[in-house]
Amino acid sequence: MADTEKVEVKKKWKKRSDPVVIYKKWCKACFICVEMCPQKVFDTDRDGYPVVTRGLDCTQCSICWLHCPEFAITSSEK
Amino acid sequence: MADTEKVEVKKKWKKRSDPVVIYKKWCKACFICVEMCPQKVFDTDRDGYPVVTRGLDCTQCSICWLHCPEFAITSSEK
Amino acid sequence: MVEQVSNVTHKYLRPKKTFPNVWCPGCGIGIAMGALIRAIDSLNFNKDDVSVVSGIGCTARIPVYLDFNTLHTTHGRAIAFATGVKLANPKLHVIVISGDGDLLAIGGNHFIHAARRNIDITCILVNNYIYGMTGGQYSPTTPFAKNASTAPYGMIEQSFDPSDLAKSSGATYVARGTVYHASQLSRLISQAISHNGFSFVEVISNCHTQYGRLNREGSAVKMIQWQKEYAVPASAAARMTREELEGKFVTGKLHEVFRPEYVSEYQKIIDKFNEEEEENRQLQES
Amino acid sequence: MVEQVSNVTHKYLRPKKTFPNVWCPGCGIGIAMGALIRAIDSLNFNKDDVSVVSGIGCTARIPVYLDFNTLHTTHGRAIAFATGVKLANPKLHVIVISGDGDLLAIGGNHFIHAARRNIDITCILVNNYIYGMTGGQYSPTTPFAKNASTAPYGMIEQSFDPSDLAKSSGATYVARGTVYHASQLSRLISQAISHNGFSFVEVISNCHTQYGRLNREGSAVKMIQWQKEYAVPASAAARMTREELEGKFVTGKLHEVFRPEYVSEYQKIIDKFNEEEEENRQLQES
Amino acid sequence: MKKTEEDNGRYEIRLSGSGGQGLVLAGVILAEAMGVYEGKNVTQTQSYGPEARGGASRSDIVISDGEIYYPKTTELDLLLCLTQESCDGYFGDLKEEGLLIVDSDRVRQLPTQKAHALPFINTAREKVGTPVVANVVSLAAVAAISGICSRESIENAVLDRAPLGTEEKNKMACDLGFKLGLESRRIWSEKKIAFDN
Amino acid sequence: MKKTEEDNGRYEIRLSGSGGQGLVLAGVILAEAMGVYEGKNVTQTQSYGPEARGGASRSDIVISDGEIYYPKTTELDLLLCLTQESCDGYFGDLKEEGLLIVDSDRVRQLPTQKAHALPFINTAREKVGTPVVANVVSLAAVAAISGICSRESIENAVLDRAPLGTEEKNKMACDLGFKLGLESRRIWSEKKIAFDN
Amino acid sequence: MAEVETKRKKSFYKENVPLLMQGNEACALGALAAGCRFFAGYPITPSTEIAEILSRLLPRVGGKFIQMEDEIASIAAIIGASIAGAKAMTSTSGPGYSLMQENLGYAYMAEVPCVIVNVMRGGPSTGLPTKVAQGDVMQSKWGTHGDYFPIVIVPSSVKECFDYTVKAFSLSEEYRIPVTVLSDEVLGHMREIVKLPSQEELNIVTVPKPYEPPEWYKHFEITPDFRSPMASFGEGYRFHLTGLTHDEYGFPTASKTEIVRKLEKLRLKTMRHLDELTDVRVEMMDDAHIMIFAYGSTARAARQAIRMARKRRFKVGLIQPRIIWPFPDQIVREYLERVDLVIVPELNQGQIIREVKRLRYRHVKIIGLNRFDGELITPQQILDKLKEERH
Amino acid sequence: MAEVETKRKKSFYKENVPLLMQGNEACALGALAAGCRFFAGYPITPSTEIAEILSRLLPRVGGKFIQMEDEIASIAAIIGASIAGAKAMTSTSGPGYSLMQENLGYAYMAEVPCVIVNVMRGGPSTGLPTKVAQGDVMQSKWGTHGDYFPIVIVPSSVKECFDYTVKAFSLSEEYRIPVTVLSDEVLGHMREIVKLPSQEELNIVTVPKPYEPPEWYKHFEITPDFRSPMASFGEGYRFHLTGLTHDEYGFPTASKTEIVRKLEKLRLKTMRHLDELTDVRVEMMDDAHIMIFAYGSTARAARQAIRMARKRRFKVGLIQPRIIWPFPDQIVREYLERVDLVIVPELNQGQIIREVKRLRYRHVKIIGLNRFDGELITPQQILDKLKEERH
Ligand SMILES: Cc1ncc(C[n+]2csc(CCOP(=O)(O)OP(=O)(O)O)c2C)c(N)n1
Ligand SMILES: Cc1ncc(C[n+]2csc(CCOP(=O)(O)OP(=O)(O)O)c2C)c(N)n1
Ligand code: SF4
Ligand code: SF4
Ligand code: SF4
Ligand code: SF4
Ligand code: SF4
Ligand code: SF4
Ligand SMILES: [Mg+2]
Ligand SMILES: [Mg+2]
Repeated sequence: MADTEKVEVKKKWKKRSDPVVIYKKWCKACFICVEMCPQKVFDTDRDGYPVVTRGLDCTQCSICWLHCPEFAITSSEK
Repeated sequence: MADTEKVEVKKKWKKRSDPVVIYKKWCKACFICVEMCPQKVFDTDRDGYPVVTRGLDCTQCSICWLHCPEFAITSSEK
Repeated sequence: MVEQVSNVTHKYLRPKKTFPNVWCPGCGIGIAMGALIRAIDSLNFNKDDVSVVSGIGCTARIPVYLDFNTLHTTHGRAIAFATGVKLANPKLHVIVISGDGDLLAIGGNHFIHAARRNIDITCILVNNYIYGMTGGQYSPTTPFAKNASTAPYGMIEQSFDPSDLAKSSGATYVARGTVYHASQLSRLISQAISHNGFSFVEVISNCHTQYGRLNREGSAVKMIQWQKEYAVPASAAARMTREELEGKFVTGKLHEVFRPEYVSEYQKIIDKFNEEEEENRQLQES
Repeated sequence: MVEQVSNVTHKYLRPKKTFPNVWCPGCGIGIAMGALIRAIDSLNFNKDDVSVVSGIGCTARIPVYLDFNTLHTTHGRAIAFATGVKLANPKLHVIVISGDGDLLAIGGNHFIHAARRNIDITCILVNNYIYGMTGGQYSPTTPFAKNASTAPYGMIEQSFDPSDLAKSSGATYVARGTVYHASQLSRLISQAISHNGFSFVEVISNCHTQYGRLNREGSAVKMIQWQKEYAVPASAAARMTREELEGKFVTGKLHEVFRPEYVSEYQKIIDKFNEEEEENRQLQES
Repeated sequence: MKKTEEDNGRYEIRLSGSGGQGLVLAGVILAEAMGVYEGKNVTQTQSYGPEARGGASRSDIVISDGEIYYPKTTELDLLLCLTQESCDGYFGDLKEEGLLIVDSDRVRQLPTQKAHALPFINTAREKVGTPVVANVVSLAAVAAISGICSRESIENAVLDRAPLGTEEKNKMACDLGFKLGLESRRIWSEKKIAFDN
Repeated sequence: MKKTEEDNGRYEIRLSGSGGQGLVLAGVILAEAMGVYEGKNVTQTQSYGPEARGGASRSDIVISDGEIYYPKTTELDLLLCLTQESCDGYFGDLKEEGLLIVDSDRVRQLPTQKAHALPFINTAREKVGTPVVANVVSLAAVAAISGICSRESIENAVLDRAPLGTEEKNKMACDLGFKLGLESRRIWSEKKIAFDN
Repeated sequence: MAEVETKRKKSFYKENVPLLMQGNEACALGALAAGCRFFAGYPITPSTEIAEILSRLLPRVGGKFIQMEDEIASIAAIIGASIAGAKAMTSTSGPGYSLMQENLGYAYMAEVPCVIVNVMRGGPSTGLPTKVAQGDVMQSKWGTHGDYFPIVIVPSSVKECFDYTVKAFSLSEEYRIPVTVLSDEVLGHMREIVKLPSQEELNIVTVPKPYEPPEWYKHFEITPDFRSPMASFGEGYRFHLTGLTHDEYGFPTASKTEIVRKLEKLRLKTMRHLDELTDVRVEMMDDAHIMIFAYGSTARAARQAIRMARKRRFKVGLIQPRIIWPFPDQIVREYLERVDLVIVPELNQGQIIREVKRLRYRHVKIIGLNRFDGELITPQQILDKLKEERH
Repeated sequence: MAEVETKRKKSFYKENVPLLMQGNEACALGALAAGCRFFAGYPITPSTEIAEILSRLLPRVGGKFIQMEDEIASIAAIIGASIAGAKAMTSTSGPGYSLMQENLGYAYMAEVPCVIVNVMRGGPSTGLPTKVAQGDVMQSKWGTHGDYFPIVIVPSSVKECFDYTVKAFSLSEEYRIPVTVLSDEVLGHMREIVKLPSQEELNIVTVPKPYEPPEWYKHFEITPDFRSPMASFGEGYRFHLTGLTHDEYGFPTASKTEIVRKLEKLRLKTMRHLDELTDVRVEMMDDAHIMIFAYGSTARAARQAIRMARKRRFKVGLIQPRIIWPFPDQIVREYLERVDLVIVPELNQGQIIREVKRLRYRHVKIIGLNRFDGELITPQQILDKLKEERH
């Protein structure tokens, strides 16, 4: 478990800001990221746009940004 | 050998005229009939057109008229 | 199988058109036309129920000689015209006859789409590996390295296998014959016409005037006789290795399957509405 | 294989063009475009050496966003334009990107002929089974019995298997991917680009706005997730029966062979003349 | 509806908002109400094309007793706006004495005081239970305020186009819209008197 | 070669016969002889199309010192016929005082007595050993009889187009043709004197 | 659901009640009313609705719809269908119309009746797919190679879309010629109130069948009035059709007289019937010194403009051809004698104005008013132009 | 054999010696001389020799020849090649030219230089494949949809086939526009003596490359004289091309001003340079009361005819445009002021005569002399017509 812990720590240290950033101006609220994220990192905001709410769970698996049809997601870590 | 003989006789009897007739007006002297006839029934006349010279050898195999591109050959027996 | 053919063909030639025909002496197109006539004759169709459609090229001159409903269209478009003919009058047996340039070069799209649609049209390709009518330019079937008037240094494009293309486009009957094997050819064509769906027959033929001349392949007779050497019957081919088949072509029926045919499927929709109408009428009457 | 992608794509977007793009929210075309960008990036090409060519359709709008030599042509003709681009400047990596209507309906002929010619062009088909841009008419890939705005009673035509068609037309590299399998997709595209000869990649994508709506297939997300269920990797497919594969599609590299490539073959002719010229010059000098 | 010889009593309406608010359909319904049920001549046009995908949406109706020569709008007699954007964009096309009708929740900055600002979307959501019928609510209000079209005609036209099972909701939306419209008209005519004074 | 201002010394020739007799090539050679070696302006035209396949064949040459305006023949100054058919068909296009030259073995029925009938094909077959060069024989004769072109020019033009290995035969054909032509010209000019008397 | 279907089925052609419909819908219904039983097409904005509607309705009347692989195939298919006896139509827009040109030429040559609706959009090339234009007017006369003498119709309202599609079929049959209907994006998508005529009110012409036996039948007979009966495939006549220049039987010919007779027939069959082929709406021209010559949607603006102008005491009238080809030389020439100013508003950079100028024998000022940004010319613009000329 | 090859290679372009060649050959050599390095085509009578010759010669100069699957692909390929930096050409005849219309429109819109040789034959449709005609003259102006302002050249001799193919390339580059050369069956197959000019005598124009850095480069810049430099693919400019109406960078636009600027540019770039685009041969017009207006092979007959007529004391002259589009309005208008009879001989049923009529302001008799049986109009026919009018 030590290894995992290390990762966790590192993660927390890095994750001062959101692990992925959504550029709302380009986003069209299609929910692909919301529904495809294996870690359920996103929720929907009042206007119906995705918003990162569980950033700590993000594994940087890249699924969301590989599938965003609008290039509206960038990773702040990669 | 009797059978063969009978056929021969019948042939001769029928072959008073040429077994196949070439309509020279349509013929273009391509020699397909001349060269494809298995019985070598045709020769070439002065003008270069096919002419039946060994009519008795014709077996009515149909090769010549099936392959004449001009529909210039008809069988007088079929 | 000796047929009563010699007079048969004449029964189908147009009375008003005079022979000899336009083709060069010894051109295989005439032989293919004979095979087509005999195929139709063997099916006992009424002449009025047959329509023969072509595009432009030496081969495409066939219809004018035939005493059917004949349509000589624009280069490459025969199948598209034929599609309209067939749909507007489904009782017609619609046969398209085309050269390799006409059918596969400019007309390639209509070919693959009619095959895909599986519309009940029979398409006959007289493949002489060249554009005959315009004087020997290469076609989509000209073999690699062969000469043509527009390939003076040898053909550098690959060529189609038309039968294979037909099959993967969706044709439900595919066969290949040669003008050398003239009786087999009529049999294949009549099978194709009888097939319900898009059927395709490739006919290997000679253009000694252009292809033969440019490639020193000799006279018409020589070119036709060569077909015998290179042809492998489908039955024999099944037992041969790839290497053995190299450079040969397989003849006979190559493919036959059954899939929903376009015109019949369309008729079903019309029938459905007719039935509904009928039901409504009856409902109102009762 | 997690890639450094998020910023990579932005490097290739046209600075002067404003986003968001023209596509409906959730359209897979954007995902395919991302995969294309990453594939090109992985090959370390100079942007000036890449040309992306398209016809007309939703998919065909891709090039305008890309910072390459981009060419948005007429409906169906992208490959024919691309052939000229490639021949006139062989150092360009020429990529054609097209919809199923654009590439296979009106553009079908250019597709099969470029494949036959084996010219070194990479052709990517974004197959959403419908004409997206014009509002949901059926395309040559719309499956039998499905609805479209011009097939209100269900599709009665058979559909193409585009990859199979590519192969029998002569394409020397053929692969299929989906927008769901986005990383695999970039890998397949970069393989295709690296292949010397005509290469083809079919990308299964969603048009929920038209196809999805008319066939009640749900939202973009749902349609994309369905791709996972129907996709069978080529390796697995090899071990499956026909019945098991029914209704599924095989993904991955489907075909690769090597045959003389058109541009290189042409160059050989030019080189031969250059050598001759050189020899002559030397002869005269000596 | 004023009538002059020149324009055959021409009346021009624009329904505007954003894509998905059902305004094109509303325009068709209004045209049908006027043309089929009120026996007028009408033309209905709308913007097509890339702009029409997402973004702004508009539907124009020209109504006339006589033949309609020019089929598109030139100077609006009535403008309905369900978004701020459309109000900003189209207000300039409204005649000086034209009617401006807006959704009071979506259009906060009014270019003129002489506007009917009514809560169409909220009414639809809250009173009918779905924002989808906001178009019908506003349509009915447009009819009521302008007085160009009877309640019956609008209702008939709405019901002709309503999908099976939605008739009730649409009828409700119609009623609510008409009520909103009539009320506003009353208030405004009072206001107008005030202005006039 | 007569010259008038109007026609710039225009001279029109037709070589005719049947397909396969090499007359189109002969026409090209004659045009080249006149244009390249004699420095004249020339146009050469021929019939294309279905008629050209098999059947009749013809090649027309217009020669002029000045610019050639109309490029096709209108009234022939010289007509060569290697078949009866072509003679029958084209004789009408020949000017009254034009030259008719025919193959004496193929054209049996002459439309006029004023014709040069010479055995081109037989000469080629018998003296050169191949009928293929009959076109060159007749071409040379045409040059000799008409006097429009020097022997040297014809010979050069023929050799330019002769396939490798056939030079000798072609030269021979040229010689024979010229000889035939000169001889006939001599005889004919005698005849002509006779006619004139 | 079945009930709904039935209800809809009954309702697709309602006579004599006001209906709100788009121009494209009116074209589709006009075709059906005229007896069109075959449609082959390829989708293209802004014409697609015509295809979509006919894909729904044709099977209900026993007709056939097919979406072809492209526009070339589409026109080929309708020609084929027409030859086999069906009244046939296709619809398209500029790019598709350009692709159809080769086979359109075939239909002129082989004298095959059929109707092409071109719903015009901004060009050239892909241009402005969703915007209105009148840029294909000259193309509709000169688009294919060689000489031919087309009939082209330009409706200006939804009702005219209906009426003139019907008329297109009738002319097409009567003259055995393809007829183009030039609609445009505004007409195609605009909705207006239309009352559809009853079957009796429709004036449907169908080319008669031959009465003579097949042996005597000449498919391309040159009759004194250049119109002749027509057999279809499958009816026992077994004629031959070709795009090569042909004799009266349809066989290719090399005879100069036959060639000339055939090609002249193509001209004379329309040009000898200019009376019947003139369909011009003349408004307020009696005392006019100024003529507006306008067609299609532009005529709508012009009709409003002349009223606005008359109010301002301009003596102005309108000539609006509904058949634009053959061009109404006679009428235009007549009025050119009487006016001193002609304004030709067009949604292009100046096409039909050339035809008006061609007919001028004396000094008349002929000026264009051209708009090509994808919007209609407004009545005000016409009025302004007029004022500018008559300041 | 190798030796022969080499000999031949050296000999394909011989300067300043008399050579006998066909018009088609002259077009091919003209193209090579002009720097054409790409040809894509599809065989069609009577143009095929151009393709055949270039298939042999292009690789010898490092150029590329490709036979495409059809004419649509052919013109697409030459447009692509031109965009990638090669001077490019195709050749065809009527049916192929009709098929090319859609993509020809693309080239006008995207302002891509390229040359199309149309060797005219009898139309419409398949018509008379081996016979001469001038039936595509109007099509060459109006064949594709939308507004565009083409440059079209009509040579009248083998030498002009050479010279004007060279000129076609130069104009094409200068104006960034496709240029059509309308040859015909007679010109294409006829042989005449030609002396080819030396490289220095040739006036080859190549569109300049941009000097500004890529960031500033506008591929469709609207310069004061509407001509602008042009970068090619692969040169670092990475521009975008589309058939949609676009802004100066090449991006699709919906802005009305940008649309208008673009479409007007297409007009102005040719119409503002009418001086440079007028190429008319005027003969014996100084004192003429009668004008023959003739082009292409027909002009050859006319030149003989005016000489014949002058002998008979007719005051007749010839106007022969070598650039037919844009039409030489200015010159024709001038002479229309001076003559009282115009004869327009054409191998069609009356096409260009309409343009001459368009320029008439006063009573001048303008009559056509039309032949369309596949043969040339003869000088005698023109003379007869003239006599008939002036009995
Ligand atoms: C649109 C068009 N392009 C080109 C041609 C010229 N053309 C006529 S036939 C032909 C090719 C013929 O080749 P193929 O189809 O193989 O027929 P074949 O003569 O060999 O039987 C061509 C290119 C044409 N008539 N129309
Ligand atoms: C010649 C021509 N015909 C038709 C059209 C209209 N059109 C534009 S896109 C399109 C089909 C698009 O379908 P697809 O290629 O599958 O692309 P998608 O929009 O689905 O990505 C059509 C028919 C056109 N632009 N040009
Ligand atoms: S996938 Fe992209 S466009 Fe879709 S909701 Fe997420 S961020 Fe927005
Ligand atoms: S990178 Fe993976 S885990 Fe992180 S937000 Fe995106 S999809 Fe979710
Ligand atoms: S095959 Fe026919 S055309 Fe040929 S030589 Fe024999 S008869 Fe004559
Ligand atoms: S039928 Fe047979 S045997 Fe008799 S002539 Fe013909 S080919 Fe020879
Ligand atoms: S050119 Fe070839 S294909 Fe045409 S008729 Fe002659 S031999 Fe046959
Ligand atoms: S219409 Fe379909 S393909 Fe086009 S952008 Fe929308 S979802 Fe994508
Ligand atoms: Mg062939
Ligand atoms: Mg699609």
